[in-house]
Amino acid sequence: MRKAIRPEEAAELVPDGAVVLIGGFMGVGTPERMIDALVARGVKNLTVVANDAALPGRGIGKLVSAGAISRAIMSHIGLNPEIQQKMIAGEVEIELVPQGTLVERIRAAGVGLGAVVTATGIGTPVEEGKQVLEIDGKRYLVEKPIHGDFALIAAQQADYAGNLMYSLTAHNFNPIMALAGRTVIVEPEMIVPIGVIPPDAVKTPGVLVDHLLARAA
Amino acid sequence: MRKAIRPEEAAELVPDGAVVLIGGFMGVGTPERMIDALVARGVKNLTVVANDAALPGRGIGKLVSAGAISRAIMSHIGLNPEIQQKMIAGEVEIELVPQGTLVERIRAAGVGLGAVVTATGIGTPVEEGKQVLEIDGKRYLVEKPIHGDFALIAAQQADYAGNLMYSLTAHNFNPIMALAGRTVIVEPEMIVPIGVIPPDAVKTPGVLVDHLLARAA
Amino acid sequence: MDAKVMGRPRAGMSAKEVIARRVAQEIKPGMLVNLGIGLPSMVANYLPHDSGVYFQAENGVIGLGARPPEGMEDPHLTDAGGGFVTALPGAASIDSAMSFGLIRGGHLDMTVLGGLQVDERGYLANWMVPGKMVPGMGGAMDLVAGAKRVVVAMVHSAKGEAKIVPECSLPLTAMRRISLIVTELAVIEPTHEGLLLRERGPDVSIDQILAQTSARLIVDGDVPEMRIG
Amino acid sequence: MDAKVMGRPRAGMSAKEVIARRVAQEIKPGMLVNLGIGLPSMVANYLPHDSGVYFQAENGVIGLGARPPEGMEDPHLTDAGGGFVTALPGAASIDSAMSFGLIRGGHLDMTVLGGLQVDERGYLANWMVPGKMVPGMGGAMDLVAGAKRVVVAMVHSAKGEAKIVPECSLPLTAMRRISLIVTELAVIEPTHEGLLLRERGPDVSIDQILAQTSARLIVDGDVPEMRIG
Repeated sequence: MRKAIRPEEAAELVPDGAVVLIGGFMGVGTPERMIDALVARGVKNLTVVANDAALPGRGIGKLVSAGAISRAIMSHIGLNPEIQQKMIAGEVEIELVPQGTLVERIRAAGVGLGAVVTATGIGTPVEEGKQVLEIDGKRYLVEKPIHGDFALIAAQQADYAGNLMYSLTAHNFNPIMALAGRTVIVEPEMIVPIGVIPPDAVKTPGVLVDHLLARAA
Repeated sequence: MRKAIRPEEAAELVPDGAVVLIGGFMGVGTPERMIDALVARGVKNLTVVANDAALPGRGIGKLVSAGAISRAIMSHIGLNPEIQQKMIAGEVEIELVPQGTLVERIRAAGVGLGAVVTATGIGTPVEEGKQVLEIDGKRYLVEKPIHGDFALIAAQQADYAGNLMYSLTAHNFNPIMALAGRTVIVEPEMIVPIGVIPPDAVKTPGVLVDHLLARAA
Repeated sequence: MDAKVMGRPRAGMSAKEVIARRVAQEIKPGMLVNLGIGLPSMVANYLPHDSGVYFQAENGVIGLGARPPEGMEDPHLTDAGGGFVTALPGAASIDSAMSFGLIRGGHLDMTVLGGLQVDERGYLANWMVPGKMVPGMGGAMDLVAGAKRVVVAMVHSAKGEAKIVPECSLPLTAMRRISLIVTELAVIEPTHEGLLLRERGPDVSIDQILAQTSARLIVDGDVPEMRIG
Repeated sequence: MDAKVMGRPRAGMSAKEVIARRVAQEIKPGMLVNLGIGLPSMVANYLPHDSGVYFQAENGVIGLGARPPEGMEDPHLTDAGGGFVTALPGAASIDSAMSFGLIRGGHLDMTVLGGLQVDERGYLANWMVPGKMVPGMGGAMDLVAGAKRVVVAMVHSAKGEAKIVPECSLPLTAMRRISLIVTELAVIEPTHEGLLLRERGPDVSIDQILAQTSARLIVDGDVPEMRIG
């Protein structure tokens, strides 16, 4: 059983300097209230692992504007001019990772695999400095798992056992990140009593979830 | 749109000598009518990739009894004395694979990864003849993907777009195998019109599915 | 499908419309197709409504439909560019692991992407201009490495500079020979012998194509005009 | 929970009951636990009904409950041994990739497995006897490699032959030091210094334990008796 906590309490759990996996794709499926609470508490030096930097004023964009991020591992930052400026100014260090490789590196961390072996990135700047494995005559990159100290997850519905459901394109990185955070904090739109979500509808089993955010007052 | 076909028609698609991924765990979640049709058509020399050999008279056990299998890649055969006898008699060649490695090797084939990098099997007979990769001081086996010419899938519900839902412990290997068969044949308990299964309830998107078996008459 | 557009005489077509119409012809019923943002996304406008094509948005939906009517937008149903979309009957929600599993695993029949450069090897560069534009590769590298067919939809040259070049000077997206280049001037197929000129644009001569192409093009016999509009 | 069993005096307990009762004490509320088939599966009988423990069956359910009443079995809800089970409120269906993702990824708090041999390094052999029994490893290798705690529940010796040995002669299940051995005679903790004798079985002397153990045991000070029943 997970007691729902307030966003301010959840934000207190995340120390400066933490590696934080954050769900969302262009701000869709991102835990906005959790991010607001992190900005309010003035968190600093986060390493944020996410698909993208969203837009200024939305989702991860708010953390960028607040100067809370010192390092980002993302597949795309092109729609957030602010993070690009900070990158050029040397304020944010950015590792760009192909989207499919990014989600598999997070999954590998979550499911206990030692690496991801993918052809994506071969012959491109992504290959630089990485081990190459030849398997049956084809070349692959060995890409390392990405663990998070925290995973900040947006879900559509949770029960008090922590079981989660997601909606449409708000799934994106959320179900995978829920596997890979040492502490998993979930912001559901709705929390229902245990027993209400049918077992077959559960996409993230509750055993992975540490904290649920209480409904907005 | 997929037109539902009869099991006999589906069995004609599977040639002798094919590599066949078959869903199920101790016969739960196995496409029984498809297997009956394969036995009836007298298929031979199959390589069967599955979690286990079930029991005589059930699921894959029927293929074993019919002498349809010449090679098996499985994690467990202990509850089927018949396949053990055939193994000892040299009639069936068996590759034993740890269950978690087996499902990831099938997944790797399905999602286009070059290998699975896992610590499972290190220091055991599973390690023999395999490449070992050291990553951050820890040793891992490099396990190769397993593709199927066919995947034979049991589902609870399908729509005519091929979208699939599964039930309880009848999920097991089915959703993963549906990714990794060059031809995917599904035996659903029920087929509903397109539009009836909500997008969020789909566990296997229909684009992966080639054929649906029609309801039993 | 926009009847006005479909009926418009080709003389009045923009370069982008020519490209989008020609790419649409590559898409067959039942295919799973990913359209990149920008010009590639226009391709969907030129397919018949009942085409039976499944569009995938890499952010997680198969069976993507058009923009919803005003007031019926769902904040949880967007395309990869963040724009509101609808779900067609038979649509499926997928997470990013499944989405890229389909892409990398060869389940995607076709991707249509924009391009900065394509070279004689058929290699594409479309994700960065060092020192200028570093937006990140997003899903482009997986799409080019994994899709069954990769169609590059782009205007033929940029401000007088050729985009179809002997060898890409920009960082590659993947070391994979793409399937087809469609521009307003030409349809070009990269083959293991080089870039084969397949079709000319409407009222375009071979000389006009060669003049805007720095790569060597193979011109083999008669080169028919695109049949669009 | 079976009241008759819970109330039975320990003198009348079978070896297996002693083991199952003692292992049950290792399980704490909220844990995610996998019980192997056979003896380990008996452990669930000795937990309070409201223990808040989640049992995982590796074939795909979290929140496994007891066998259903006759006539209420569901052919799609079984444990890893194929026996009918129920789902507790809050249960989740998972596929084999998720099931073993949880196991290998360190999300499983404890697995309880049978054993053929455990050695002084704390290594377990429990899946094959060359030339005799080759059933396949099933999920055992992943469970031992991945679970946070691995508890081996087994009778102390087999037909007079020691199972706790200097070095396993049977093929290993994993090169991982397991967490605890529970037999009817002893509780033994593998440490980096060797096998530490933690507890004696009911009315069992240290000499009796040593006589049935071929591995070196570390006996450090007082060794208390198990507190069960």
